[in-house]
Amino acid sequence: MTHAMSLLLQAANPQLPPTDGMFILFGLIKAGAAFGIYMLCVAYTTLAERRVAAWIQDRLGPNRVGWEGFLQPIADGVKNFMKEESMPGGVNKALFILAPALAFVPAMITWAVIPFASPLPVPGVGLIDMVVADLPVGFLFTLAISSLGVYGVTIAGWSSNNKYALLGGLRASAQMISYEIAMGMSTVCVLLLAGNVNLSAVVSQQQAQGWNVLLLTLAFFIFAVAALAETNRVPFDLPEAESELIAGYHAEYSSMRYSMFPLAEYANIITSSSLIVALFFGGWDIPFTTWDNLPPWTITKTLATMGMYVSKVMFFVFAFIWLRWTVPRFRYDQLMSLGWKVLLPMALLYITAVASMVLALDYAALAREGMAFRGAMLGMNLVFVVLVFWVLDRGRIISPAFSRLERERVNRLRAVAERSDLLTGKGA
Amino acid sequence: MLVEALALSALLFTIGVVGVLTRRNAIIIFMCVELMLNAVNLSFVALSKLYGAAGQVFVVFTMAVAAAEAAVGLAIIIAIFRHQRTVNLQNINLLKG
Amino acid sequence: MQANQFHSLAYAFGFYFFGLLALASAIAFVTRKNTVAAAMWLVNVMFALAALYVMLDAQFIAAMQVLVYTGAIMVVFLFVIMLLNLGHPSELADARGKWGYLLALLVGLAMLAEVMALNRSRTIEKMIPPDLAARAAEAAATPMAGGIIGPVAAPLFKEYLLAFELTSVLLLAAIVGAVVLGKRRTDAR
Amino acid sequence: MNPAMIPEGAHPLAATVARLVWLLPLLPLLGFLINGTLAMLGVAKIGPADPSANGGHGHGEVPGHADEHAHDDHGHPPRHKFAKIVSLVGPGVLVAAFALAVAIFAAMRGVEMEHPYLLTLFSWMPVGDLKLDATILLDPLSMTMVMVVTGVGMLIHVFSVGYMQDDPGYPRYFAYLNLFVFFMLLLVLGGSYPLLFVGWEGVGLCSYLLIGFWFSEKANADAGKKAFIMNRIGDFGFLVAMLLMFANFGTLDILGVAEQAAELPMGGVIATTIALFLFLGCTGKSAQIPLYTWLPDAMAGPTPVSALIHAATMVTAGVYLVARASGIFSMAPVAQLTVALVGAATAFFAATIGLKQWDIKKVLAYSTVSQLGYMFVAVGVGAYVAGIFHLVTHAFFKALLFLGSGSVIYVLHAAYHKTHNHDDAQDMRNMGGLRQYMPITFSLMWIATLAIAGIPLFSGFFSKDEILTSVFARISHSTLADASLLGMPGGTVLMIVYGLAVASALMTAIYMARMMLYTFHGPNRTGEGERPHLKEAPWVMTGPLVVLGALTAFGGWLNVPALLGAIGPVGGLEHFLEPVVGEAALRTTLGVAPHLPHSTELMLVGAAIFIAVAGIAFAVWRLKPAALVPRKDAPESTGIDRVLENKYFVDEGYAAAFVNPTVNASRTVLWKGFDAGIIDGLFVNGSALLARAFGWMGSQLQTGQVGTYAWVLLIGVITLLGAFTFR
Repeated sequence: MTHAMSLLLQAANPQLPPTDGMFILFGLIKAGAAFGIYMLCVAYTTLAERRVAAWIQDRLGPNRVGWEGFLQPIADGVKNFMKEESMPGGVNKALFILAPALAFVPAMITWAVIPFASPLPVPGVGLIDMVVADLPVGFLFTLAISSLGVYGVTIAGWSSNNKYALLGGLRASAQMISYEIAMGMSTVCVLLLAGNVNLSAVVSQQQAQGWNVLLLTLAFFIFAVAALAETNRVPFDLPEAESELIAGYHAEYSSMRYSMFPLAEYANIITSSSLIVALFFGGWDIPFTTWDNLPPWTITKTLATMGMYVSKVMFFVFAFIWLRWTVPRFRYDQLMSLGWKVLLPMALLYITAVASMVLALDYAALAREGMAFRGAMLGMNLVFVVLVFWVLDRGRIISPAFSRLERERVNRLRAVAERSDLLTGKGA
Repeated sequence: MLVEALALSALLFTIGVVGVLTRRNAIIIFMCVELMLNAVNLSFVALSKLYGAAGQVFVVFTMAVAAAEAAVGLAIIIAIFRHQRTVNLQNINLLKG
Repeated sequence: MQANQFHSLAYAFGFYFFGLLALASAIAFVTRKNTVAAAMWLVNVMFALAALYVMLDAQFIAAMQVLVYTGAIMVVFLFVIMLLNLGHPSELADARGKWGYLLALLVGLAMLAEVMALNRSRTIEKMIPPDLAARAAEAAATPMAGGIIGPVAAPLFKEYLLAFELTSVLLLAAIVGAVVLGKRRTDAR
Repeated sequence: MNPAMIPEGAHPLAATVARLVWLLPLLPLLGFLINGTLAMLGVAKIGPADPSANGGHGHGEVPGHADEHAHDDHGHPPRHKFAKIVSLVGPGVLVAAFALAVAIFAAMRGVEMEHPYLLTLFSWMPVGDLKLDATILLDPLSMTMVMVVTGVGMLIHVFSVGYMQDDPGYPRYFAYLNLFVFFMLLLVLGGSYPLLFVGWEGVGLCSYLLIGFWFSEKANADAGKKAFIMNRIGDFGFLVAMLLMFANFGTLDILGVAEQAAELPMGGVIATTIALFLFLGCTGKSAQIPLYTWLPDAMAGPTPVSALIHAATMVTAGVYLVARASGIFSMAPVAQLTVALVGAATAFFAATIGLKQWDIKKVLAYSTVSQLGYMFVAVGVGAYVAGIFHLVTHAFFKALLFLGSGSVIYVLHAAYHKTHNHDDAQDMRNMGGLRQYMPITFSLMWIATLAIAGIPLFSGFFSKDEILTSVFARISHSTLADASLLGMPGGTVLMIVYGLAVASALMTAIYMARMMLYTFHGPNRTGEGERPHLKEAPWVMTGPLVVLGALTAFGGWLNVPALLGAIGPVGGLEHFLEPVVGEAALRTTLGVAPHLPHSTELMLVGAAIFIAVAGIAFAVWRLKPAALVPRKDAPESTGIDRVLENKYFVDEGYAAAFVNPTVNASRTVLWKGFDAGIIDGLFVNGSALLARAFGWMGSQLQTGQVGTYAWVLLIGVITLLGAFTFR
């Protein structure tokens, strides 16, 4: 016992790592807390979605249950639990029940390796990393686990014994495989700069070098599009397209089993946003300051960085919702060609360019943190961004000739419309 | 731990072999082959504790080969299915001498 | 060192747990009639193996195992199974007869015995290099450049660079082959 | 020099620009890729548009040549559509490579070069015990070669821009030339014998491609094939040498082999065998007896190619190899004596043939063979620095001579082309009196002639004199003198070598003076119609000539002998190369620097000067350019003249001794008897019958059931595994 005491005393310095026992204890505490907060966030994202959708569509949305509808998720949960569960005939029972869990769990596990604040010094215990599990291969872990999300959807589609569900499942698996590759490739650039697959290392690299979104805008762009596609949301919601497949892979589900799928979707949104923040927006880094990155660690710093982190993630969650209620759905072949013919080649070319650049700069013995290195990367990034947007734009905005043509076309249409009184509303 | 890992590897490999011998569904047989590859990977990783990271490097190669094999093999199975409407190997004997 | 004891206990528990899980899942995999169910059991085997890799200090390989095998290869398998809709009763009854099973079991046992005997006759102690402890200590003492995947990446891109490059050619060939095979012949003449 | 390996990063050169040395071969490779792509993109009609094409071998009318003239009457034919890019890329990469080489050279001068700089690029062949890396070996020796290859190569590339400008295969030409430089740099920079061999074979390939550049004519294609096949015979020797090295030393790294060779017994069987087989490789590549006949035929290629490949660089690869493998050669005095004797015999033999050749390029070709013999004499007697020194100076003056002759041929051809005359533009009997038309070429070629003849203060004098002195010094006090070759004491052999070398020096002076006299002096024999068209070649061709002329005149200052210490720093090259070949050279001379009494040395130098002057004087006295008649009016020669003009009938001898018997035996015994009877009858049809029978049996086993196959396979595996387990 005295031995254990001495171990405890030895680690009493809050700026040092805790002992093994404390490490495990706090790991459990972190896991529990993170799980609870995560579930809460998922629940409230559903509310956010509905309120934001209402706001975009100029209506009110659910605001009756509790203050401004804040108890709505709970009411929904209760409702879902109370509903009758149906089991269609001819389903493969085991897989049918397994599928919702398979969809939900990966999104949640992924979140475990994302650091969300600067280390917290706990008096008498030691320095606690503000990440549930600081895996040495954290980044590969996120990639690996997120690649499993497809199972839930596919199995759900297959086990339902329903043609539409099967089609939805097939679409989902094809789509997720396609975009996963582009997603993985886009992050290779981040790893090239970080030189490590530990997400904490990626965050600290960005603290030293500047946010990756500035140096690797194109990678961020590809990653964001692919992440959007991975969540199966508009404009990539082909697997559940209501107008074509009724509800796709979850057509046969009801009550709580059904609501696992939307929950998984929101969980995915949060996880994707967190990943975007961790990989491209400096994680918990507070921009334009350095005091938050340096020891000694204090509780204030932890709280401030966590606040920063949460606000960043919230912004991206909002962006996901915003996109859903703004953009129309792709056609399936368009979706496939975007993944395979645009994003993937772009990502590959970008890797080549970034790798060559990093190699050249390293060869020139420039320090990674130095201004010259960052300036060169930034310059290349600017060139690429301009190039890509010029190509994507196909001259509609930037090239004056084309935009003039476009304007003429619009004017002509407008003239036609005026003649038939469609716009003025005077006609029939 | 090493001995157990190697034993497990041997067991998994044997299960894969038995699967190949007893099943007739081409896809299942194919998956059995994947299981055998996995078993070999396990011994590579286990022995890499003794002989350094080269074993892990070989696992990476195995995975690449497995991926290539899966792509080509499944394409072949799809082609066969299109032709014969079955993947039961008992009904596929075009190679009969 | 209580903590270490606790660690090793947890380690041993995890090792046996996942090992037995892999074994059980593998047996379930070969005996399932339903193709999708079999595939899911195989996924389970691969997961358990990934966990074992972590126990064996091969975190990178574990991540790759999940990423490549579970996340890509098995998904493609599942995809093909669903595409061909192999739930038909005639496809389900694919196993051989009783004698076939027995014989296969015999062959499997013989093979297992041989492999085990091979393991034992060239005992593992003999395979352990004499300076293992020194090597391990040295490896632990030197800081790993590039995190945990540095030690795997170094031989991959130095010693086995040629093989690595050739693998990319292999993958390219596989892709081309798959596309050619999978393509429906439109101009059948 | 104990080639102790020091880690890559620890070498002083690692911190300098020298770590970019991998760029050196890469640049020409890049040029090759670009030019090759352009050549493929713009495939043009291939035909003999080169000045020397109609004369190189055929000596006469070229069938269909008149058609070539028809479309481009008097005007310039249209240049290749990519000519501009190619003219930029082809020489451009060489300029860049040369600039890099100069920078590396400067860096090397700034550091202590006690150890060679090894740069491992990647693991090449990790096969069992053989672990080969792609390693670049940068030391003074390879640096010297790199300077020669890139420097002279650059000048010749520039010259080619003018010389080949109207050729339809312009991009293809530069692609080959760049590829050649790539392989040559690989050869000199390769850190292991196999890598060196890659370069060795690569330059052979490029030589073949360039000799047969105008392959639409059979003679040219045949000349290419001849070069290729003769080189293969030599390469066989090289391969055997490498296998022996691996068998005995277990390594193929140049440094590793040198280290292990030093442990061998002096004059032992292993070292001697390896050295002799290596030398067999050298005789092929460097055109020594008995494998020399391809080099004169190689003149069928474009003249700049002759200058670059068949005079300045590739053919000297053998000399480089002997110097590179000096660690082995110095352990095998018998092999060294062989090398020296073969070199001397080649020098003498080729010089005699050179006396009576009429084709200007053939004269230079035999002169090259002869000078290569000189170099082998030098490296054979263990005077590696002298050999390399002569290699360098020879690269200067022989490139100058070839390019000068090229510009003469170019001008003559242009004149004949204008008047639709089909006379031979390479025959000296059609030249004469070109002095007044081409004054720059004329003066520069005289400089080169004086240099090769050994007139004091020109570069050739220094190097040739050093070779002769070294041979003389080793007659009395060296491992060579103690050894014996075919029962003859080494001292006697060296005396013979010395005698042959001196005799060929005399003949060198004579035939070079003869060539100059017939080409530039006396009345002009080109023809009335053509005479107004004779004029100096364009600047892009004369420019490189001027640079080479300067190098030829002052190249001797690279390594001034102690005797003439008054005119400059003594032994620059010697000090530079000392870390590489110093130890091996000392081993041959029994551990002391070779030293001759001052008077003896003075006497030798005096004799050399006398020989050179006497040779030229003899030529001027005896030969009367005015008495020559144009080729078409010349009578058949007789007697010894005829023998020399036909190169001792060696080619015919080879044909009678080797080629024809082989062909005849193949036709009667091998084809009709063996092939048709036994192979076709018994083996082919019989085995087909057998195979069919077995196939029928086997097909009965093929159930087509994959499951069955798996069973059979598994049972096989279990059996094998069982045998392995319970053995």
